[in-house]
Parts: sequence; structure tokens; C-alpha cells
Amino acid sequence: MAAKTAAGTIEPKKGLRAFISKNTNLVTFVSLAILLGLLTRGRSFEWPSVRNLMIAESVRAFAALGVGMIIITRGIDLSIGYVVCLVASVAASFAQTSDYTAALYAGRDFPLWLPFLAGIITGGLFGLLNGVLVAYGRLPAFIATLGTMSVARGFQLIYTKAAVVGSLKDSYKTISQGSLGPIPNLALYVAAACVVIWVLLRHTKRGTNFYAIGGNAMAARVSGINVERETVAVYTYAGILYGIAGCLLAGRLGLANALTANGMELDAIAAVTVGGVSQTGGVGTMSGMVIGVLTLGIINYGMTYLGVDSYYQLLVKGFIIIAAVYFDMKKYARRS
Amino acid sequence: MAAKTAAGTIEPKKGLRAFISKNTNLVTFVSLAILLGLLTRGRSFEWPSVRNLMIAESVRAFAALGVGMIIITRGIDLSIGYVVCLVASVAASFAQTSDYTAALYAGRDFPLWLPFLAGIITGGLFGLLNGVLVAYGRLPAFIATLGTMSVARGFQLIYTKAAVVGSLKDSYKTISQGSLGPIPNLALYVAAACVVIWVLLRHTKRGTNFYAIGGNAMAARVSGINVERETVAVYTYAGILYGIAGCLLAGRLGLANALTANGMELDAIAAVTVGGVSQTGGVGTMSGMVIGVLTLGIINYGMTYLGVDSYYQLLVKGFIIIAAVYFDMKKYARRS
Amino acid sequence: KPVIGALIRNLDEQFVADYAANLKVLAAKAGVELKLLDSRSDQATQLDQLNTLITQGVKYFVIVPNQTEATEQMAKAIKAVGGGAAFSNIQPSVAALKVGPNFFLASSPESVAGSIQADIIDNYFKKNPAALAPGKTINALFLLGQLGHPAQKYRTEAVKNGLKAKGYKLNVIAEDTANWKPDEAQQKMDAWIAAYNGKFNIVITNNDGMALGAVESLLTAKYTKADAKDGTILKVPVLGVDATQVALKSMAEDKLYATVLQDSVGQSSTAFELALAMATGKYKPGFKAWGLSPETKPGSEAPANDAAVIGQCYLVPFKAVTKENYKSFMTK
Amino acid sequence: MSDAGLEYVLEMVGISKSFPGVHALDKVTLRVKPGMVHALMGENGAGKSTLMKCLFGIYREDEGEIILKGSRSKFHSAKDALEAGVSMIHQELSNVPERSVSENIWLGREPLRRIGILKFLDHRKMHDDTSVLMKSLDMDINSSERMGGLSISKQQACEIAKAVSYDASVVVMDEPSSSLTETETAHLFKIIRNLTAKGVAVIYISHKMSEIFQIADEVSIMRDGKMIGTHPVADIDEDALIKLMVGRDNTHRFPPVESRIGELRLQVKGLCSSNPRSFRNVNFELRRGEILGIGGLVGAQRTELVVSIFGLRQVSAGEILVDGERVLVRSPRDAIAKGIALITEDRRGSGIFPLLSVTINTAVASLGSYLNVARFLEHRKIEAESQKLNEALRTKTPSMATQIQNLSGGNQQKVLVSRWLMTMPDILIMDEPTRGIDVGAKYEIYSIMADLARNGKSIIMVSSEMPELIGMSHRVMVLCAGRHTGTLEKSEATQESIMRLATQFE
Ligand SMILES: Nc1ncnc2c1ncn2[C@@H]1O[C@H](COP(=O)(O)OP(=O)(O)OP(=O)(O)O)[C@@H](O)[C@H]1O
Ligand SMILES: Nc1ncnc2c1ncn2[C@@H]1O[C@H](COP(=O)(O)OP(=O)(O)OP(=O)(O)O)[C@@H](O)[C@H]1O
Ligand SMILES: [Mg+2]
Ligand SMILES: [Mg+2]
Repeated sequence: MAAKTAAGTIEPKKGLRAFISKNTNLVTFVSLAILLGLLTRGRSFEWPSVRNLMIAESVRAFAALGVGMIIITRGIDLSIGYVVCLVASVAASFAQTSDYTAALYAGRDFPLWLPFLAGIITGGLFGLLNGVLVAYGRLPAFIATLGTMSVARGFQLIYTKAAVVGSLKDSYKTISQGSLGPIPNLALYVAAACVVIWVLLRHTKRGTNFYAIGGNAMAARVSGINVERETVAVYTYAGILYGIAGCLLAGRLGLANALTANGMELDAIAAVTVGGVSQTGGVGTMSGMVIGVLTLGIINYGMTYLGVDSYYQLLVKGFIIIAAVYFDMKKYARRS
Repeated sequence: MAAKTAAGTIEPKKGLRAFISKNTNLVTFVSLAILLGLLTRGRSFEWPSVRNLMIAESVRAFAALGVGMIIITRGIDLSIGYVVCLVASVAASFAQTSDYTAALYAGRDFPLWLPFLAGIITGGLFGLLNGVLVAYGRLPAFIATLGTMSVARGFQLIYTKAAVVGSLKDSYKTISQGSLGPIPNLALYVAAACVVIWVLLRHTKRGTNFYAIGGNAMAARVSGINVERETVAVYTYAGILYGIAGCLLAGRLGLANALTANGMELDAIAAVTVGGVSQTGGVGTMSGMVIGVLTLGIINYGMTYLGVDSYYQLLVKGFIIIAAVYFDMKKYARRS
Repeated sequence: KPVIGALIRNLDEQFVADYAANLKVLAAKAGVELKLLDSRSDQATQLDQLNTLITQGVKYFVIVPNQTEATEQMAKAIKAVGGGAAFSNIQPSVAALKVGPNFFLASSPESVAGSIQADIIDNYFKKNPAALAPGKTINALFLLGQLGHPAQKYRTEAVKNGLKAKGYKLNVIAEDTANWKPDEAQQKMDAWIAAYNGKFNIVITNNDGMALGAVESLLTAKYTKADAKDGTILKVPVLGVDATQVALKSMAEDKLYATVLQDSVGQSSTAFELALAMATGKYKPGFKAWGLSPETKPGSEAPANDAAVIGQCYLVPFKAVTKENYKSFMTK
Repeated sequence: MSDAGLEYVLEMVGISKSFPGVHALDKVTLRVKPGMVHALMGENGAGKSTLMKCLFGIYREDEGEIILKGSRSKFHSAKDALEAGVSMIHQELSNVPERSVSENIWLGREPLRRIGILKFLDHRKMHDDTSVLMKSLDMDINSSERMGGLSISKQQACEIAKAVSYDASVVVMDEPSSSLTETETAHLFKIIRNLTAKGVAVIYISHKMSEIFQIADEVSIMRDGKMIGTHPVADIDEDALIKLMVGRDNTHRFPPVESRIGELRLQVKGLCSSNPRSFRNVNFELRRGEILGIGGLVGAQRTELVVSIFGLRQVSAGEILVDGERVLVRSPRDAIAKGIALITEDRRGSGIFPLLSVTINTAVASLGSYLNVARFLEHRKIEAESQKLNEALRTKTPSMATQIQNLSGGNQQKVLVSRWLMTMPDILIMDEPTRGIDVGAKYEIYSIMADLARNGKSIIMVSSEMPELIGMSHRVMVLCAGRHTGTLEKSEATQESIMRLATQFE
């Protein structure tokens, strides 16, 4: 240890209190879960409820993992909702049943991998565009992605002519809707994505580069990091995650339309922020992001489950987001 | 900005080129205006067109001035749209004709100042809340205002029970819809607000403090600036501007409902960014904000005038925002 | 060449998009220059667009307004340049029609969609009385559109009132907005199935998108029965509005129970023919548009409830889309 | 200004302050007399800045009291401190880059003009006052210039001017000279003497020994958060002072550099900056085992030169050869690939990653060498290696996982040195490497330089500290206003000869 334990240092706090103050996100989530459990007399802990929560949040989880990484590099992405919407529409258009006369490619039957390929490429391309604008165009991420959001929306409407892209093949829907034993497929995909993101952030050079860029882009450049390339990479990865999200969402709904996933960017950003990913860059973990998604998920799910009046849901949600982030921030307060 | 002369000494560039590179925003606006003028064979320069543009952008201008100041202090505000919506609903509820049976306060006739007072107080209180959360709660502005956005929306729905607040008194509507000679009242209000904001930013201590906080909050703090108080001030001022925007919007539409002003935050933020207010804080002028609003205005207006297909409008708008900010950024590129 | 302005509420909505598409077809056929603008659900934008078109000299309009309450103001602005307009989808106010004889209702009031849903539900329970809860009680789940949206408000009110008028006891088990979105509807439905399993006997939604989201959720939760004798393989019927092609497909598969057609072709044709007649000076009171004559007797719902403007009201019928007739609405 | 009759203008008694994991101050007492320069010395992380931040209201002390001009004072913010007559130059530059010089100087106390009941800024007075202030301090800085456009040293000069302009009775200077050259430091001392002549007390923090003996009247020494003692400067010599600071004998200022100068490693030929104001036509070469010092006045474009060699800025002409082979360096990546490393001058701006751990801060530039076959990071090796390097430099940190922002300035600098040592560069460029580093650690850094040279590595050291240039370099290359005015062999390099070349303006 380089630490001079002599006069200057104190032993780090141990035990429960230290754990709580280090894991506010987890504590928030667990408290909300217990609260909901009490309010529903334990029914929210039953498997069908847990399963629903997992299914409901899985698509958002992909978006959150993507934007979470972007925020770690000190960026932001407002285009998520419409990119996911466009991807879902593209994917759906290649997965419509061939006997559906109103299909975009009526009478054509495409192989099952095509919707995924098309969707992921679409998402990836939008991510790439965002990344290039931010990295090489030097646009603030907020404004670059606001622009691409508008572009994605335009493409979606032009592609679908505002019509619903529906009647998807059962084989396609099963990919999203199926289960492996009691565990929904979607949850498995999320788990796989989490492992990949965890390895990326924790165990690869690129992941460390993301933190470095978010922490101090100039210093990252001086340290030999290709800041532009890594920035393009993070937006592209995120785009690919949105692509997967869009494909799975289309399969889950059995359709896609212009309203699909609208506003998902705010949900995803709120979720990762609640999960402790800091908007000042350089801070955040995969587990935090997932906890954030689950926290917002349990708020939504709980309020729906309890039948809270929809007008009041908005109030409650607003206050809980504020409170959750407030407690999370407290742990940094002393340092500034 | 510096050219090399024979002896190796430097003189700042003079004349048109220097002007252009210093005033990219203005150049963008003027180019778009000329382009539109050519496309419409000069008709867009006629007074009725100019008047339409002024009316169309006036409410947004208030929102932009507010969020522009916030961005100068390195904040952001996502609550604008729903706060303006709530304000418009509150103001409208006090300006309904007394014989309208479906009015919120049916049969009651309130004095004409009450809607304004109520609206501006509502806006100001939300601004105050945002400011307190950011300054004392140390929440990232993005997430704090995302929370209050949800809260404002909840209040609006609870207050109006999701009904349209319509049938406003003519005396109230005239305040927004009237003209002074050929000049619409709304434009006069915007002009007055611009003067106030200009004085505030250029000629008062508080304005300087906003720039300092955005430029380097630590430096501001050690120079004896009460960063928290000033932060609360800027959000509150913005809230008051949103309040005015909401009151005028209700008068202009003759109604308010849950959809009024939705999404205005993105328009306003895009406008001031196009106008050269930097998201990295500490940079921006009143005139820039107004030019930004007019630039986006002329894009919208021009596309409407030319009858561009609505789906393609989204594409065009996205690309123009990106391009405008890209050119504006170039002038900073050398510094970094 | 006559010019007609079309101010359209929101082209993201399929009904409105279909309406606009038909307008374009009609305009091309009639040799009319159509200036079609989309206000993206923002009334302020729609006012700006109206001003712009008036500035360009356009006098006659087909309008899908954002709000009833805004129609009078728009009518007045059009009246000021001596023009006229036909309003579709969202009804104009009585005051708007009173602005002048050149202002028309060419619509199927939103509330009719709700009433038709009530009729369909009534039919269903008549055929399957066993599905009712004791005491002629309907235990309903409601998925609503974006709160404050006129279609959300009127459709919901009308179906509730319609059921009560038919003597049912309506018990709202849960009611929440899904903002017209299938994905939100699916999530709400997932939670409700867990929370109210077996406690509801119908799912009523404000549009097909949400209805399909609910259907998908019920299917995933295996909330199904072996047969489709009552018209659906789901344990409870799900109702939508719009009759989109996907919804019809779902009905063909015995999933969605029924929907309501808001006739985009009928409404747009009626409105267009009125505007065209005005623009070409062929309009006279009593004019027949799309084969429809104006109403003569005041009905129950504004604005067609006011004798002074009844001659300006063209009511395009809504249609119940059920097992019996859905095939006729499918594109070939 | 002088409060006659009081022996001490400022007394800080029994101040304690702890941060998570660290007791930064432990019952520290400091008494400062009016009209005197009171030096505060101590190793990196001893708690000097923390003590001053408690005085200035930036930190709230856990216990203890502050007595200013005889009365107990509690400062809740910088504003309170400034109003009570304490001003401070902060260790880290703290200005608003996008605003003008005069706006920065009067920030928080702008002159106002009353119109009716409203108060507006008096732009003219602000401008005039700045000019007067600059003139009185003999500084050549245009008041309407954008602060961020000035060189670091001019920015520092503005900070000095600002601190002086408060007419405070206690002026705290936390390493004010760390980005100044000797001439500018001399100028600073003139300013300080003027202040003390008016009865102002100056608390002066520095790691430069010679300065203490030039300017200070009294010196207090801190170690590990404790006050060791206060002595009149006249009663103490350098060695004794160092001993008090580091708690052990340290007789040598510089380690012997015993290296064998080998073949050519780096050649720079006719290098010109793409910025016309910067360096032009610079030629030099660097051999294996050699330490090349680069001297000059501030603004001599030394930083620009090394930064350009490292690929951070464009050059318009000239070429760079590494091991006789022409290389194209367009970005730091290219430079690192060619075995070049650069420790930049601006620690906060382009050095540290404040929120990341000491380990990552150390390893970030060499992650590529710590990948296993699957291209995953070898955390264990990375941790071991960064810890080893930091231990060698005696970096003081609660743990390797601590965020680097919680380290004292000097310790942050040590981490940066470790970062570049970890890349095992052939050519190590160090721009002001010992800025803000305490004497003990300086010696450690010098030793490492000597070691590297002995192992055949080459080093370029840009420094504004003459003793260091002379003590460590084999040759000293001198720049003046972007021109290479001469290179001195070790035997020729003296303060005077360097100064002569550094002031050889055209
Ligand atoms: N905000 C903070 N949070 C946690 N620890 C801190 C903080 N600020 C300082 N410290 C710790 O307090 C101790 C004293 O730091 P300080 O900055 O006062 O040292 P210093 O004497 O000024 O050193 P230097 O000469 O390097 O500037 C160090 O161990 C440092 O790590
Ligand atoms: N306008 C500017 N934009 C960006 N960086 C700048 C600017 N002006 C100066 N710098 C940087 O500030 C640092 C110090 O500036 P200064 O003019 O003192 O450089 P220098 O003359 O190269 O340095 P030295 O004092 O080491 O000889 C350098 O890294 C320089 O590149
Ligand atoms: Mg210090
Ligand atoms: Mg330098």
C-alpha cells in the first residue's frame, strides 16, 4: 500500500453503514421493493409479478445500458426513443406474415435473421452518425442527438407512412415472448447484454478509455487515447443496443408504429442517473444502470399494480426520481 | 483570426471575413432568410409574412431567453414545456368567461390581472423549485428538471382534470392577439423582455455572476459569489419568463390543455444553442438567443410557406440544426 | 386552379395520416392545388400555419383541429379574408359554425366511437350473459389515450355513459393512460393481469394500438380459453377504435374482439368536396357532399344540436367493426 | 491597514479537519504577525492548502478557532473571508476563461453605478481601475483580453493582481510562483514587499527553498497534518528546514547523474509551429542517456515546442527523427507508439482524471501493455505495477482506489510522473515536472530521472527553475520568444549564461 497509514489516515468505515452509504442506489431499490411488497401484502414478490417487472423493463434496460455508457463518456443521447422506434419499424417490416395484405413488403417472406440484421444495422448507423457528429463535428451531444432524433423520426414516418407495421410472424414474436422454463427470454437477453457490458467496462481497455474520456477528455488525449475513435465507438455500441432493443420491442408488441418507444430516452437517462451514473462523466457501473432501470420499473409497475390515479402517478414519479438522485448525490456532497 | 504579415507580427483580421467568423449565428440566419426570400420570390420579406414569423416565435422567445440564461450558468431545463402548459392552464382558468358553464370557476369573474399574477407565480415557483434542487440539492440540472417536468405535468392534469380550459374572455385574448399599429403586441412584449434580459446580462452584477458560474463555478465561489443563491435566481427568473410565456400563449390560443406547449423545451434549447449559447457554460448573449429563435423560426416558417412535406420537414430541420451548430462550433475549434 | 389549404392535426396518427392521404388523392383527381400542413398536435403551430396560408392568399380550408375550443378563432381569421372551412375529426364549436355559413362540420364526433363501443359491449353481454358479473355488472379495465387529448376524453366518456344508459353497473377495476402507445399498454396490462387476475371481464381501450398491446399481453400471460365461441380466444373481449389493418388481422385471428371504424375516407371526402365547392363557387345551402346531405334536425351533441347551424353539419357515420363485417374493411 | 497594538493579525488555534479517510489537519495552530511574510512549508499533502482553505471559508474546520485582528471569526464562505480582509491566491488557477481580464479581477465586487434605485455595472470604471491596478503592479496585461487566451503565467499574474487589489490585511498565496519564472517571481517579491511595507501580512506557501530565504520573515512547518513549529527565517538554514519538513536528513539537492551518453535518439530539424506567434526553426538533438534541459522565460514557447513534438499541435515545417528514422507525429498516440512520453504542465487541465482512482490514473496510458491473450485487462498486474511506481515516488494516498482529486496537488503530480514511467518511454519529456512538488519528492523524481538516464533513456526537461536545470541537465537549450538562442553544455550553464540567452530578443 502506498498509503502512509501513519498519522494521516483513518481506516475506511466498515459494516452496514458504510455499505448503505456506498450503495444508495441499491438501498433505494430494495426499500421501494419492500414498500411495494408491504402495500401488496407480498403479492408483488410472487413470481408472476417479478416476471412482469423483468419483461417490462427489459427493452428499456438495453437502451439504458447504451445511454449509460454514453453518459460515462460525458455525452448524452436524446435520439434513443425515435431510433428505437425506427428500428422497431424496420425490423417489423421484414417480419410481417406474408399473407398480410397491408404489409410493407406484402407477399414477401424474409428469413428470420433479416429483421434483426436490418434493425441492428439501422441502430448502429444512427449511433455512428451521433458519434461522428459529436467526435469529429464537435457538436454538443445534446444538440447533435436532438438533430438525429428529428432525422430518425422523419425516416420512420417516411418509411411507414405513419401506418402500423403489424401482423408479425409468430416465429419472430416468440424470440421476444418466449420463455426458458420460468424465465422470460427477454430477461435472458438482458442478462447476456449485462455480462457483455460488464466485461467491456471493467475488463477491456476500451471500457477504461470511456471512463477516462468522461473524466477528462484532454488528459485522455494526452494519454494517447484516440478520443474521437472511442467516442464514435461508444455511440455506435449504444446504437447497436438500441437496435437490439427495437427488434425485441417489435417482437414483444407484435407491431411497431410511430408512437412506439416515444420518450424512452428520458426514461433511460433517468434510470441510469438514478442508478448512479453521473452526468459529469467518468462515473457509473453496469450494475448501477440495471438497478436504476429496476428502480424506475418498480415505481411504474408498483403504481400500476396499486392502481394509483394516473394524474398522481406523474407527481409521485417526479418526486421519487428527485429523491433517489438526491440521496445518491449526498455521498459526493462532502467532497466538493 | 490572426493573419501573418511579412515581419511575422500579427494583426487581427478586419472587415467582412472577421465579422462573418465572429457572427456565424447571424450569418446563418441571414443566409436562410435570403434563401427563403429567393424561393418565395421576395414574398417572405413582405410585412404580413414578417409579422407572422414574429407572432409565431414570440412565445418561444420567452422560453428561450429563460433557458438561455440557465444554459449560460451551465444548467439545463427540461421542465419548460410542461411548466408553460401548467401556467397556461392556470392563467386560462382565471380568464374564462363567466357565463361558460364548463369553466373551472364557473360563474366567477376575475379581474384581468389575476390570470397573469397566478400564471407568473406558478412559473416562478417551479423555477424556484428547480433552482433549489440544483443549487442546494446538488442534483444534476438534467435530472432535477426531468423530475419537476413530471410534477408539473401531474399538477396540470389534476388541476384541469385533463379537460380543455377554453372560452377565454376577449379582453384577455386581446392582450396577446392585439396589435399596436402594424406591430403585434406579442412582438412588443418580446422586445421589452429582450431589453430587460440584455440589461441584466450586460449591465448588472447578477448577470456577470451568471457568466462566472457557468464559466468556472469554483472561481466564482472563491471570488465571493454566492453560487447557490445566484443559481436559484437564474432558475427563478427563467420560471417567471415561462410564466409570462404561458399567460400569453393561453391568450393567443384562447385556451389551454394538456397538450399545450408540449416539447417546447427542446425547441427552446435548440434555438439558443443555434444562437451560440454554449452548453459548456459561460458563453451566450441575448441577441444570440433571439437570433437562434428566429433561425429556427424561419426554418419552420419557410418550410410551412413552401409546403414541404411534413415528414421531410423533420429531416430537414434535424439537418439544419446540426449544420448551424456545427458552423458555430468551428470558431471555438482552434481554442481547445 | 383552385387552392385549398389543409391544416392537419398530427400526421403521426394513422387516422389523420389516412385522412391526409385521401385528401391528396382527391386533390390530384380534381386538379386542385392542395397545401397540406401538419401541426404536430400543437394548436399554436396550427394557428401559425393558418396565418401563413392566409398570407399566401389561401381562402378555403379543410381542417382537422387540435381542439374544439380553437375552432372559433380559426374560423374568424378565415372569415376575415372571406373564405370558408370544413372541420373534420375533432368537432368545431357551435360558435365556430356561427361565424358564417361557410363553416362546416364534416365529421363523426368522437363520442360516437364511444357509443358504438357501448353497443358492441351490450351485444356481447347479451350473447354471453354468463360473462357478466352478478348484478349486471361490468368489471372493466380502461386503457386511455394521452390525457387531455379530445379523442381520449370523448371516447371514454361516451362508452361509460352508454353502458350506464343501457342499464349496466360499470365497475372500473383499473383505468390508466397508455398515451396511445402499444408498448405502454402492454406494460400496464401485464401489471393488471397480475393484480386483478379473474376480476375483470372486459378491456376497453381508446385506440387499436393500445388494444393490440393489451391483446399481446393477454396472450403472453396465457389468459386464453380453448375455443372462440364468443368471438375471441381471450378470456375477456378487448375493444379498440380505428379499424387499422393490423387490428382487422387480429380480429381475423380471433384475438381482438371488435373495433370501431372512424371513416377517414368519408370524412376527408366530405370535407374536401365542401371546400372545393366553396372554392369554385358551387356551394349552395343544402349541398350534397360525398353523397351526404346536411342534417336537418338538431341532434344531441354539439355542434349538430343547434338549429341555427344544423344546415352546416354533415355527419359521417362511424361504423362498428365486428365479426360479421370486418372482412369488408380489409385491403385486398 | 495595520492594526497597531496587535501582535498577531491572524491566529488560527487548534484547527482540525478530516476528510473521509484522512485527518488532513490535526490541532494546527498558526499565528501571523502583521507586515511580515510568513512562509508555510511542508511536504505534499501536509495540509497547507487545507489549512488555508479553512481560513478562507472554503472548508469548515471540524474544531478550532480563527481570530482575525483580535476578534473571533467564523467564515462560512469565501465572501465572508474577503469582506473580513483575507484574500487568497489559490493553488489551482481559478479564473473564468471566457471572460475578460477586468471582469475576472472585479468578479464578485464589480463597481456599480446607481441610476435611480437600480444599480448597474460601471464598465468604464472597471476597465480604468484594472489599467491603474496593472500599472501600479507594473504588469503588462490588457484589461479587455479574454482570460483564457492568456498564457498560464499571465493568468497567474492576474490572480496575483486580483488578490492584491482586495486591500486585505492578510493575503494568502498558495504556491503563487509555481507557474512563474524567476524574473516574474522577482517581480512578485517586489509586490509582496510593497504589501508588507503597508502592514499587510502575507502567508506564503512554496516548495522552492530559495524563495523562502529571499522573502520570508518567519516560517512554519507542517508535517502529516500537524504543525511542527514556527521559526524566524534568520535562525534557520536550508538543511535544517528540509529536515524539519521531511523528518529526516537530506543533504543532497540533486542526485548524481552518471550516465553514458550514447547514440542519437531524437533529432528535431527546422521545426516551425503552425501558430505564427510561436516557435520557429528549432533544431536540436537528443542522445541516449542524456538529459536535455530547456530553459527560457515564461512565454518562450517551450511548452508549445514539446507539445508539438508530442503531436498535440500542428507544425507547419520541419521534421522529427527518432533513432534516425523520420516519424510523423500527428497525435499523442503516434508519439507514444514511438516511445515518447510527455508530462504536461497543466496538471488539472490535461493531466489528472479527477474522479478516477489513483490506479487508473497511473495506468491509463499503458493499458495496452497489460492485456492478456483474450485482450482483457490484467487488473492484478496493473494494480501491482501502479502501486510499485507510486510507492517509489512516495505518493501519499489513503489507498490506491482513492479518487485522485482527493490527493494534494503535489501527490497528484507524482501520480502523473508514475503514469508516464509506467509506459517505459525511451524519450521522456517533462514540462515543469517538479511544479508544486515538495523537496523530498523532488529528490525522488530527480533520482528517477538519473536512473532512467543511466539505463539509456533520454529525457527532455522543460523547467523554469534554474537550479534544477543546471543541476540535472547534461545540456541546456534556451529559447527566447520562440527562437532557439543557444545551447549550453553542463560546464557552461550558469544562471547568468542561461539568462543571457533567454533575453536575447530580436
Ligand atoms: N476534498 C478533499 N477530500 C478528501 N481529502 C482531501 C481533500 N482535500 C485534501 N485532502 C487530503 O488532505 C491532505 C492535505 O492536503 P493539502 O491539499 O492541504 O496538502 P498540501 O499541504 O497543500 O500539499 P501540496 O503541497 O501538495 O499542495 C492530503 O492528504 C489530501 O489527500
Ligand atoms: N490561446 C490559447 N489557447 C490554448 N492554449 C494556449 C493558448 N495560449 C497559451 N496556451 C497554452 O498555455 C500554455 C502556456 O502558455 P505560454 O505562452 O506560457 O506557453 P509557452 O511559451 O510555450 O510556455 P513556456 O512558458 O513553458 O515557455 C501552453 O501550453 C500554451 O500552449
Ligand atoms: Mg497545496
Ligand atoms: Mg510552459
